[in-house]
Amino acid sequence: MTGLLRRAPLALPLLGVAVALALTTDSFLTGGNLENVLVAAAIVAIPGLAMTLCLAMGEFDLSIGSTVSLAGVVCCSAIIDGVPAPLAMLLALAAGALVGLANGLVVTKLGVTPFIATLATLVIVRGLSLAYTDGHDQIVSSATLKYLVGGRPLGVPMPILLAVVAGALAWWTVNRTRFGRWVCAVGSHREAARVSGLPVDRIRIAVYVLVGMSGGLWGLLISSQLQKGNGQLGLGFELDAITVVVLGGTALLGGRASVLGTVLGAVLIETIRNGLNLLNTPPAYQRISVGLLLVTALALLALRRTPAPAPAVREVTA
Amino acid sequence: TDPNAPKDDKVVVGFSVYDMQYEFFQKMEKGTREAVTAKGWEFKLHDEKSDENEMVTGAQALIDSGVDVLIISPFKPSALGPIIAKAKAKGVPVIVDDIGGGGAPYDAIVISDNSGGGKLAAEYMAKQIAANGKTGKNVASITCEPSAVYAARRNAGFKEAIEKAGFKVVAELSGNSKAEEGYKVMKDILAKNPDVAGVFACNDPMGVAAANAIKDAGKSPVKDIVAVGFNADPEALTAIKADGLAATVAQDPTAMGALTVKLAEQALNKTAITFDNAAEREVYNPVQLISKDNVDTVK
Amino acid sequence: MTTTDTRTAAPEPVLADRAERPSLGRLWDTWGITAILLLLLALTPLVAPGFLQLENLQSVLRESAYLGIVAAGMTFAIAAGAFDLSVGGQLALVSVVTLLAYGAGGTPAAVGAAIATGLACGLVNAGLITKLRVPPFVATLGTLFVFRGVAYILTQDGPQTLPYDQIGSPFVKIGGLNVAGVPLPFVIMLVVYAAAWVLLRRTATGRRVLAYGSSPAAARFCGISAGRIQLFVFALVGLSVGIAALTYITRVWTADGSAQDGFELKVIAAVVLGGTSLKGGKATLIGTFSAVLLVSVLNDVLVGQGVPSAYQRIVLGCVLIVALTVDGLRTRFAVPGSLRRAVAGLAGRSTDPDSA
Amino acid sequence: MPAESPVLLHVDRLTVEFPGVRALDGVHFDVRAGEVHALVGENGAGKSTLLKVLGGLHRPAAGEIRLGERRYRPRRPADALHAGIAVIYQEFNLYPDLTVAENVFSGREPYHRLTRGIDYAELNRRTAQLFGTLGVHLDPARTVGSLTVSEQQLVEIAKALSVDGRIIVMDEPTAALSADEVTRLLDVVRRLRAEGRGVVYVSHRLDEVFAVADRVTVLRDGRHVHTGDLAETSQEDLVRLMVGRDVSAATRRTGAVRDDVVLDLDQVSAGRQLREVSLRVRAGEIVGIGGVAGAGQPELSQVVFGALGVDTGAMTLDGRTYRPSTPADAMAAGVGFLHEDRKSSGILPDLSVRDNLTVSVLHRVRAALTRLLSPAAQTAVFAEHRQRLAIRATGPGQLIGQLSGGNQQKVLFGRALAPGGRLLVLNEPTRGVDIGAKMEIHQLIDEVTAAGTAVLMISSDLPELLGVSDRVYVLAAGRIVGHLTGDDRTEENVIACATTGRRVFSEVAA
Ligand SMILES: Nc1ncnc2c1ncn2[C@@H]1O[C@H](COP(=O)(O)OP(=O)(O)OP(=O)(O)O)[C@@H](O)[C@H]1O
Ligand SMILES: Nc1ncnc2c1ncn2[C@@H]1O[C@H](COP(=O)(O)OP(=O)(O)OP(=O)(O)O)[C@@H](O)[C@H]1O
Ligand SMILES: O[C@@H]1[C@@H](O)[C@H](O)OC[C@H]1O
Ligand SMILES: [Mg+2]
Ligand SMILES: [Mg+2]
Repeated sequence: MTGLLRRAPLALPLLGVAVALALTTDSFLTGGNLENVLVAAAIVAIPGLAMTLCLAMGEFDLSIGSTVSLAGVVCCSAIIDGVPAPLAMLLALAAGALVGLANGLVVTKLGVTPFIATLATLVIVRGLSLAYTDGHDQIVSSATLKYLVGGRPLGVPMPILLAVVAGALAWWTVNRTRFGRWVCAVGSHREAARVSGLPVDRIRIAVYVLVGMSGGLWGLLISSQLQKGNGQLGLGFELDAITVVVLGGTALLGGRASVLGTVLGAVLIETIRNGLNLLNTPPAYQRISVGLLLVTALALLALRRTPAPAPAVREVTA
Repeated sequence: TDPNAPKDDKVVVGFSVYDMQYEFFQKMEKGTREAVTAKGWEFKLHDEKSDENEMVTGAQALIDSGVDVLIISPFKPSALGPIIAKAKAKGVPVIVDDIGGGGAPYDAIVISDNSGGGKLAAEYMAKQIAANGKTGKNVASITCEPSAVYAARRNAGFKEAIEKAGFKVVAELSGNSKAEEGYKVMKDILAKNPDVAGVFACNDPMGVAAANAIKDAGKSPVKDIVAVGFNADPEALTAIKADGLAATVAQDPTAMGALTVKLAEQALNKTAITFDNAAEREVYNPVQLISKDNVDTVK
Repeated sequence: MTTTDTRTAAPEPVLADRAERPSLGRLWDTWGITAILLLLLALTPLVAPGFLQLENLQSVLRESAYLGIVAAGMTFAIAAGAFDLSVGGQLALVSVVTLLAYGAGGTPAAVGAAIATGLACGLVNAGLITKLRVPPFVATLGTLFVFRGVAYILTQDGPQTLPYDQIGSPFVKIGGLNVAGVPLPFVIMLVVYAAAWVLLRRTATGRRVLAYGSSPAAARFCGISAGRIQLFVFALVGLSVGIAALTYITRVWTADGSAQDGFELKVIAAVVLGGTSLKGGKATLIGTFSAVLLVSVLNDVLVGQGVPSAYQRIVLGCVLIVALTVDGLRTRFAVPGSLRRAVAGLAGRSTDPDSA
Repeated sequence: MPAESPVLLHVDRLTVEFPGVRALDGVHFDVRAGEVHALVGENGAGKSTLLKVLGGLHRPAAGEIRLGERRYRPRRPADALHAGIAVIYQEFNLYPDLTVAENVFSGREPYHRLTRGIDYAELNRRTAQLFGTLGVHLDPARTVGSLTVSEQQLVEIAKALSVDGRIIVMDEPTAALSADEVTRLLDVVRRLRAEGRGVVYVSHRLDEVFAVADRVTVLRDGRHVHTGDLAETSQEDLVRLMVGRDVSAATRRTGAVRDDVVLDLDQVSAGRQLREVSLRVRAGEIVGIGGVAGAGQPELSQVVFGALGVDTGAMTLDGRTYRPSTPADAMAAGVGFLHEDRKSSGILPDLSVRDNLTVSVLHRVRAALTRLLSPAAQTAVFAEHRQRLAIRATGPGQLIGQLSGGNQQKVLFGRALAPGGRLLVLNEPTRGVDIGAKMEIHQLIDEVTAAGTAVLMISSDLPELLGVSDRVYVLAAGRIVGHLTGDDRTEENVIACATTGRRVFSEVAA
């Protein structure tokens, strides 16, 4: 238990919130509601896991919200145009990967700082979705697409299954593969990684492609729920994805990645949101509660952290 | 008219639109533009892009560019003040389209009867619940972002009428006008109140999303939980036809656009306008309840 | 076997001052975006004849001010290696409180409330960062929600609005007046930039901010206190939001919790586009200033030419990338000789010894 | 070294240019199998630049490199690794957030045959084995960010050895090492030579060069001035070739020490690193602190500078209670400080030389009336320091990051002098500094003591420690285990105290 708490300090606030909700509401602990929370958490955890790699690399991708919209538009308009649904879904993932590739190339080959590069693609990609649809909903009715959120293989809702697989893969990648270690190496000290002969550009591009694809999957999940795609979906999602990662404790300066933290961060955020709704909290108070809980949880984490000795070498990349 | 006549003679209408990303406003723009060009007048468009700063800057720029009359569908009605102040200084009449007037001295406002629309939704919901043979007395409401005054009116109209019909609004939560949030909020409502008999959403993206959540929970948004939206967006009409939504309240943005042009002409000619609500200088555009019974009559 | 070179040159006179010629790269750091702005301004009249009309120019300058003023404050935060994600929430909250104060006590109360609320927001951030040791990114992400939340609570019954009958009030003049043809908000912005420039370049505090941003560890041993720097920059951002809110609210007359959604990204983008490094230690206020105007002018031209908003986005995004590509390529080719080689390669010549 | 053994590396007419600087100008140089070839020269002579070209970090403007018979044109660091060239750079290239083992084998992590994941057991085993050959114990699983500078240097060395290259290039590898670590490193270098590899060895410590190298090449101002067998070269010749004039060795003139005690530590303890330390420094006196790495030297200096809190015990400065809680307090009391880690805790890389010099005394370069900084006053400070310290910079506005390591050190020395009053705390004042500059810094230390300043100097360079200090304290495990004055100040005594636990306390005369 103490080991878990050390590696996943977020477990404590999560437990606190859950106990509080169990005591103050009679519906929080029902099976249906817990499934709600976990499905919602799974949906944001999936892109959160890719974003974890990006933050561990010391960079971040602001364009993911627009990718959500683009993926939905690509998938749904393809289905409308008669493309078989599975293929349409692959096309959406490819579109996400393409956005990631564009980000990666602009960041590495043109040397544009990631903040601006991905902010620019945020604007451009949403512009593309809007221009392509001319602001119209792309409405579908696809059982295949629906299976992504509605399917229950082995009795487990698909999003949860996907998130578990993604989480396991992410954990393995970060802790047991060269690629994962190299991502952390680049985040810890990019110049050192270059001097050590790591293929820094390719690592960075790969991470952006992963984030792009996860954005594509996120878009598919949203479009699966709503059975439509349009240029307005996914607005502001970039902050949601980054928030769960940061809440999970992956250092913003890069170099370290907490996969478990990200998953718990997603569960915590969604538990809070669900709880506020169960308590019928007026919208004005919802925001302030989320903000206060965020700050409190992180202040607690920061206070618990013993100050690390000043690293002898540290490069902040942004 | 003489094509060689000096340009000055031609009436120029400036139209500032809320956001051309939305079909609702695309239709409103179409109705306005067509009515303007039909009169042989010139049409100038500005897109506020859902931003109050852009709204003020752009509308003032239209006035600066010498329009004879300004029609505006304001992103933030409460930011109309500085625009109307400038218009007054230059003697340009202002007709507001939809959303709200924010208390500024515009010449007239064309507005859907939002409160009446909420009432229509409530009456339909009560009737349909009974027709479904349900006895539950609990309903829910999903609201737009807290700052949307027009949407608050819809909710207030709905609430008053549904309570009068003997129901109780057990959950009133915001989906911030967004489909994604409307879906999640509906899931939370279902978890807490599995027995709700109906749900009203302040716009169609949230309404259809809530209906999807109901379907994903294995229930019908027509027979089990009566889901009603607002707007008659194409997605709502499609859903109604497929039993994926019970009803919506239709506004007619194209007609509203045409109506604003008519009022603009009256204002230019200084002829008196007949108001539905003289105190607020409101001219109502009727709303209509659309369900499976009449969905085919909507174009 | 010993070889000693005979062609050893006379030892370089160590103390002679080699002519200090600022390198092209460093000139670009400070002036690059200004050059792009001037280029745009030179081309604009060709594509958009209406642009040069006095009223249009006034409008561009007037509407740039609030973003520009906050960007000046943000330049300090970024120079110190941090950034403030909460400015959108701050702007909403300050604007709401300012309107409430105006209702209660008129212009002086409103001006006082704006400054005080802005500073208070900055101090809340500073407190979280220095006292509770929450990293700035996280702390300001949290307060972004909190400030907007408080603004929402204060506007639950509808947005705070300046009543129309206040049209003659001196308060409204802040946003509406022209001073010798120049909009007052822009005059305020100019004054803010002048003061910010002096603060950054000519005061001990400004130098310490840059020192801290360049290397927090080394700055510590120069007697610079991290807490004081963070307190200073976050308070300064708050103050800048306070001033900016005055020019903002007197132009749009209304505010609620949703005011200027996404403001933080626009502000940070302007600062970075201007040439201030997110790594800290390097800052250019001239760059920030030009970047703010660049984005405004571009927006004005696109809007004025009736470009649909979807395409406006695409153009704006591409311009962001292109503007920073020049800078990015410069850093990329900072490897000695590589830029020359690249240029020579383009010209079909070769100075590469390897390919000889 | 067999003269007929094959040439592994041949550098010809190599020229490298930076904006405004020609760092290398037609340099030639070669390395044979089974040879240790030393590369020496003053700060800024171009040594590191040459090595960076070999490592694929810089591309030359002209010239040619051959490996054996093959042309060698590295475009990126990976090319150097593939060609069998391993480089230890002067500046560390480590990932602070990763473990020692992950750093050492970065890019070459072993995979487990069954799980297809990184085999951490194997990784750590190989790393421990490498450290074994270096004769040090370092936990492979420790995070590099938590290591001391000397431990980080050892990681860099292990990293280069792990490559198993034919040519090993070392840029000032001993600058941060303690005496016994240096001894072990030199043994490793000899072993590499015996294995038939070529070693390029850069150092400012000529005793090491003479101890380990076969041939030497001297660079001056980016040009080649000499290549020859070390057996045929005397130390004086070498120094003359490097600096172009004669330089005398470090000796402390005596007589400047006054009676008044400036700094007095009484039973000071701080954390686990410093225990019941008592010492005194008088006006005009240079007190040296010796010991193996990790004995508490940086902690002692930081306690005096207010960067580390005192748990128990008391300090006085000029007889008054002295409890600085921040470096600013210490500076206000007239205490100057030089950090041992130039790169991460010394320079402000984005700031100019002028700003780096004045940043801790900004109140002195302000106009009296407006309190605004005066660029003229700052430039005057720069001019004065450049004159005094012979700093090679193109001008006051040059970024400090662009100076050679030694010149950066001189700027930081100048900064430490700035508070300019009572006490100067110097950590490794001449680390990475060339012999000429070293003498100049020693002279400067002398000069400031003549004016009555007290100096507390920490140095792992024994000749410096003994040659410059009036008295020497030796630290071991946070305690003072030796106090050497007069003729007791010998290398043997220092090493004995520091490593064997023998305690030597001289009779204090005054
Ligand atoms: N960020 C900081 N870190 C450390 N010391 C500081 C910092 N800011 C100010 N000081 C020190 O605090 C003392 C008094 O503050 P004061 O306001 O007079 O600063 P200052 O040096 O005059 O700089 P400025 O006039 O630019 O604010 C001075 O000794 C100054 O060096
Ligand atoms: N990236 C760079 N940009 C500009 N000038 C540089 C750069 N790197 C090195 N120089 C300059 O090139 C010259 C040679 O520097 P180099 O680091 O090779 O010297 P060095 O012989 O290694 O000195 P030291 O003994 O101090 O380490 C110096 O004048 C230095 O200022
Ligand atoms: O009903 C309309 C709403 O759906 C749209 O989004 O904003 C304007 C409203 O009138
Ligand atoms: Mg001061
Ligand atoms: Mg060097």
